[in-house]
Amino acid sequence: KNKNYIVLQSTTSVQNSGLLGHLIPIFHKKTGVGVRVVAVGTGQALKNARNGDGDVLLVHSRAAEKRFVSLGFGIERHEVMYNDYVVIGPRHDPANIRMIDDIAQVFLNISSKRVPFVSRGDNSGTHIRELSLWNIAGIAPDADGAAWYREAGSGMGATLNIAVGMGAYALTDRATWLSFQNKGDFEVLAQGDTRLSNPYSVILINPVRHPHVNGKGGRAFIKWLTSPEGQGAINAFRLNGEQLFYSVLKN
Amino acid sequence: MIKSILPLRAVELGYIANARTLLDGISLTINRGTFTVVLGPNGAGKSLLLRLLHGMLEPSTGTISWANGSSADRRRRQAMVFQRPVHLRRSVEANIVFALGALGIPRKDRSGLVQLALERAGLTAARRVHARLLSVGEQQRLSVARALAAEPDILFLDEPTASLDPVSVHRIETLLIEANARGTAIVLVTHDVSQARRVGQKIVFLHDGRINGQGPAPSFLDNPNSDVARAYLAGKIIV
Amino acid sequence: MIKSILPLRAVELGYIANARTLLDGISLTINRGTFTVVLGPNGAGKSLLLRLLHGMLEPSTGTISWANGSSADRRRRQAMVFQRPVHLRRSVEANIVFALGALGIPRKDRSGLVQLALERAGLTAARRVHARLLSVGEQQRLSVARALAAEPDILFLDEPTASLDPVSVHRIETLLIEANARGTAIVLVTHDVSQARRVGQKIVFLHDGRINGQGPAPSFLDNPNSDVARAYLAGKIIV
Amino acid sequence: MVREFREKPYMHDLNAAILLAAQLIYTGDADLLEIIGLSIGVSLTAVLASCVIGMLLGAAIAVLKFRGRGAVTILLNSLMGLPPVVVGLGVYLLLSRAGPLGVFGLLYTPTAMIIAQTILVMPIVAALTRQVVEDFYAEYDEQLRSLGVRGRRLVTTLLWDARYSLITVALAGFGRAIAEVGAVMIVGGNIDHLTRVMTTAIALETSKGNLALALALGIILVGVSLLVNGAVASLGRRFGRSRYD
Amino acid sequence: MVREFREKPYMHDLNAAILLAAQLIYTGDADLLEIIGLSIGVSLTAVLASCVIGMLLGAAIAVLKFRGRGAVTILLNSLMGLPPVVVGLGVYLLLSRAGPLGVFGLLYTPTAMIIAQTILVMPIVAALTRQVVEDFYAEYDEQLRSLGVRGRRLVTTLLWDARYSLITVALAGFGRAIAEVGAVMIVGGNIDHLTRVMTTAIALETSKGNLALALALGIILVGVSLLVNGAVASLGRRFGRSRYD
Ligand SMILES: Nc1ncnc2c1ncn2[C@@H]1O[C@H](COP(=O)(O)OP(=O)(O)OP(=O)(O)O)[C@@H](O)[C@H]1O
Ligand SMILES: Nc1ncnc2c1ncn2[C@@H]1O[C@H](COP(=O)(O)OP(=O)(O)OP(=O)(O)O)[C@@H](O)[C@H]1O
Ligand SMILES: [Mg+2]
Ligand SMILES: [Mg+2]
Repeated sequence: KNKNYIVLQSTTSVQNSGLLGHLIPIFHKKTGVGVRVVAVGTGQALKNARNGDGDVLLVHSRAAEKRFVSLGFGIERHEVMYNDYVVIGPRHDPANIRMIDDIAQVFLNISSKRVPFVSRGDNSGTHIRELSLWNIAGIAPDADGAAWYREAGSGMGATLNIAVGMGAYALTDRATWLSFQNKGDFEVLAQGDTRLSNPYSVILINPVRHPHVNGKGGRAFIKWLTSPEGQGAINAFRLNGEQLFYSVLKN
Repeated sequence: MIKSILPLRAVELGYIANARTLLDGISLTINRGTFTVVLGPNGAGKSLLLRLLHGMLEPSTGTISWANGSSADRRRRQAMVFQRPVHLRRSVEANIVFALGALGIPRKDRSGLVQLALERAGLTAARRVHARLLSVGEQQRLSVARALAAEPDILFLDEPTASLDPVSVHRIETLLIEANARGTAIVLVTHDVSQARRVGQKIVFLHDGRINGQGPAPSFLDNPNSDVARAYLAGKIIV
Repeated sequence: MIKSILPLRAVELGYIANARTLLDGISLTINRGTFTVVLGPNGAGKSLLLRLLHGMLEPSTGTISWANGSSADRRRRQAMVFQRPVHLRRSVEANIVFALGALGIPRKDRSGLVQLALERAGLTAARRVHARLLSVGEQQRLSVARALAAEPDILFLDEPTASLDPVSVHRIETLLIEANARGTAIVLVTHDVSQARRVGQKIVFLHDGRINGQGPAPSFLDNPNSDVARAYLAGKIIV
Repeated sequence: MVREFREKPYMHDLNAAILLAAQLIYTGDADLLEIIGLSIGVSLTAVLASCVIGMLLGAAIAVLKFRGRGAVTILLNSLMGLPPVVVGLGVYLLLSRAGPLGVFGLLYTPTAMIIAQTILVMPIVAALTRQVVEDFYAEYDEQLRSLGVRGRRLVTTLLWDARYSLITVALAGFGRAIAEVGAVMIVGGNIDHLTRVMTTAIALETSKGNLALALALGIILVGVSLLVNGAVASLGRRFGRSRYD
Repeated sequence: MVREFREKPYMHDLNAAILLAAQLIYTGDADLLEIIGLSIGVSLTAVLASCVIGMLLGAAIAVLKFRGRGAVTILLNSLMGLPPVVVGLGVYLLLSRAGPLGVFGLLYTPTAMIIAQTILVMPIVAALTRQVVEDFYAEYDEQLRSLGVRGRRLVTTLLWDARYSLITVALAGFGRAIAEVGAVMIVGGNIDHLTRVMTTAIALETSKGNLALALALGIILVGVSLLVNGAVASLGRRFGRSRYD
């Protein structure tokens, strides 16, 4: 079958930040292969991919990705880029976390002051990372059914809307935050800890398992994305003058 | 108590619908305490005329004017029995109570009037029956009793005895004559010429949307002043 | 052409609704070509009886049986004119066409039958008028013409001339007598005793849900074999 | 509830969902019961409010003659197509701290969800009521005008006589309310133990890729609708409806 | 469309949204037009399919006497509360490559969206049609039975006579289809230039925090509904409806 396009199951941050809107036309111009983006949560993307609904995955949840590949659903997993997580909150910073470099200390401050914190609570890559950060800080935030810790059960954007609406702290990837419009008086208050790194990978959905998968187009996409040209394009993407994603290729 | 809203004066009424002239050049005066019978073949426009006079429809041409009363008074002091009775989906009794309430009768006076209306309609035993379960004739009697209940200045009736048994016909006629004697003006549409003779003071003969002869009851019926009316009364009109 | 579905035999019919016995112990036979008139005061159960015979309602007790025909034949070979005519929201003509179609009349035969029905109803000029815009009397004539159109074996009529002018009454009576002469059995409910006298062969007098006297037309009317019927015919029944 | 089923082995078909639904009901999961309770509570309250406002409004439009009646009818019919997300956003802007009603602190509370659903459902109830009452009014029109019945009395009389038909209208409103997710998600926030209802829970499980669990919750939600509808039907039968009604 | 308005300064109130809506319409943004076109196309097709199936079904239930009629009515009324996300999931499972209809490759196409919306809207049309037709049938019942009108002819006759009232039913269905996002999001995937419709675009902008743009799109969507409703109303008036209808 000669489809001249691929369906990309991607996480929302790369779509909402505009990165894919930047990359896809370049790729399309070069190869003639179209890219149809289905942007959903990482969990749903992996599920859809397992069912064979798509050709390529672009997600950020290392453990889940590895499991996906080891079960034979995907092949050719490549880490292509990374950005980082940040903690955002109201400007007046009731938990006093501004400029603290140690993320464990940040989370400790928030919990000890019992300042509202909104968790995505949706088992997404970001949620899993947040839980591991609480763990590092030695805190079980939802243990006492505390009212300051709220599970929003929503995507990143919706969770940010809620955090802004409630005047609460939240953990988010930087790309989504920078492209997010409803910031109110919120800003990035904590960042920079190495434990906040957020790597993204591409995976080709296994054409052996799902014969209809456009392996040719998918491979072309992966190849281009990991090539110096694709990596350069990732680095070149700017939003309001800021770089959101960093290539894995050291240049 | 305000003065009677009568006389009612209709001048050169016309009604046009779907490009058909259904009524044309109808002039008519209804005075207090009169009894007018409207005769005419099916489709002559009798029901339309009653609707216009009662204010259910706006005439296309001509005017209708009442002597006294605010528009609310006029509404309250007239009543009409439609050719096809319509009752609310409630009991017989509740229908009468509702009508009295709508006419602004004080709550304390209602129960007496309800009793009276039920007796007049011969429906005292059926007071708790759902109005829509009544037989057609019973529904018609309920309509008449409901209309009479508030003692209006003028009462329009569109073939009120069409589906009634002879005894009921007689009772309704008696009720109408009594009400008339108490001062209620009555405008009655009927196909029953002998009924017209029994109750009517004045006959208006309608044909093809026009008044085609009128006059005092016995003399007009014996000797109509129009050819069409004469043919109709002789049972010979071509419909 | 199959044999007539008649005679129709009703045995000990009873009808109970809302714990009220509305019909009780009614036995009746309708033979080919007969003309039965049902008389009785308002609320006696005349319309209910017609509904039971026509198969619109299931009797609570007793049985109704036809001599011949499948159930489809029986439906097609009888017709009823209801006390309140119901027409589809279409033109007069379309209503008749629809009825003929429903009765399974072949397409080629329809237009002739439609012409005839329109003429009988005196509605040829009004053929394109929306049926619901007709006057009540015109609607009633349309119902009768529609019911006659397919020349049924038996025709039930529930006060078909109640709202008709005298000429129309005469025409409908003539049509019924003609149809009867061609073999259609007729069961007619009416409040018009002189009509019963003009057209009826057999009178059935209904009172309070029971047959309270019956007999051949002229003799029963002159000398009814029940007290209630005698009082009714003398205009004295208490409703 | 969430955690319990997260580790289930991979399953994605309808059978699995049905099994899961049965299992959830059987174990009588407390979280689930809480969520169901909130769903019903919020939606029933919103439908009640919608019926009070919408039926009066719809009936009024059906019977009152006023200039622009046609335009109002078209508007009302169009508002049946109000997107939940848009209603959610509008209410969010009103209730957010920066908004005019921010001082009441209603955002992310069940009250906010009720407000949003009422705005969503009211036009549906009103538009359908207008049609039903108009159909009834065609029969009553002249008789009621002849009796001088006008204004409020006219509206309430017709609503009462059309009550059996209006049950279906109310149920349509309930269906809309109980099934929508866009509005309650935005103004409620899908906060666990506070504003999480069935539909937002379903959306959450879907985004996690727990399709079977999401479907199971969906099946339970339809079951809840069935119960509510069955209750309404049996109440309706209780107060008897003859064929003449 | 997205890029153009991203750079706007922060604004979140209704005024900004209205301004933005006006601006979008004025500039006649090609992307926006494409999205609007797809929204209308998908929803109208789904409503058409729903009406054909739903009205026949609803009328049949209204007039046919069969065992379990009450239960079917309750079921139908309940299905008015089918959550879009659940319908989306169900259709997804059917159309997914792993599902029974996977071979047709319909997932993430407008066809899939039409299928999902039809499943969602059909019960609404059927349930409301049942009520409307039942109310009409009360009047016609004996006359039509007397004429021997049964089965298919009975159903179509009543549908035709109730046609003006059924317009509102169809519009309720349209409102449901054009406004829903859960089902089309899952089976359409909100793919730019392929399956992005108004509601999924609104959801996307909301998740980006572009509340003003989301609201602006919402306003435009309501405007589109108004146009469709206005067109239907003027068609209805064209083919005249007298007070006796
Ligand atoms: N809106 C309308 N458009 C067209 N024709 C109409 C309309 N309303 C009534 N008609 C026609 O006007 C004529 C008169 O109707 P009306 O009901 O007044 O007759 P009527 O004298 O009361 O007859 P009947 O004795 O049968 O009751 C009828 O032929 C009817 O078809
Ligand atoms: N479903 C029902 N429940 C209770 N009472 C009923 C029901 N149907 C009819 N009735 C009653 O049965 C009686 C007979 O009704 P029917 O319509 O047969 O009378 P009728 O003889 O045709 O009278 P009319 O001459 O007025 O037409 C009436 O008193 C009516 O109220
Ligand atoms: Mg008349
Ligand atoms: Mg009768």
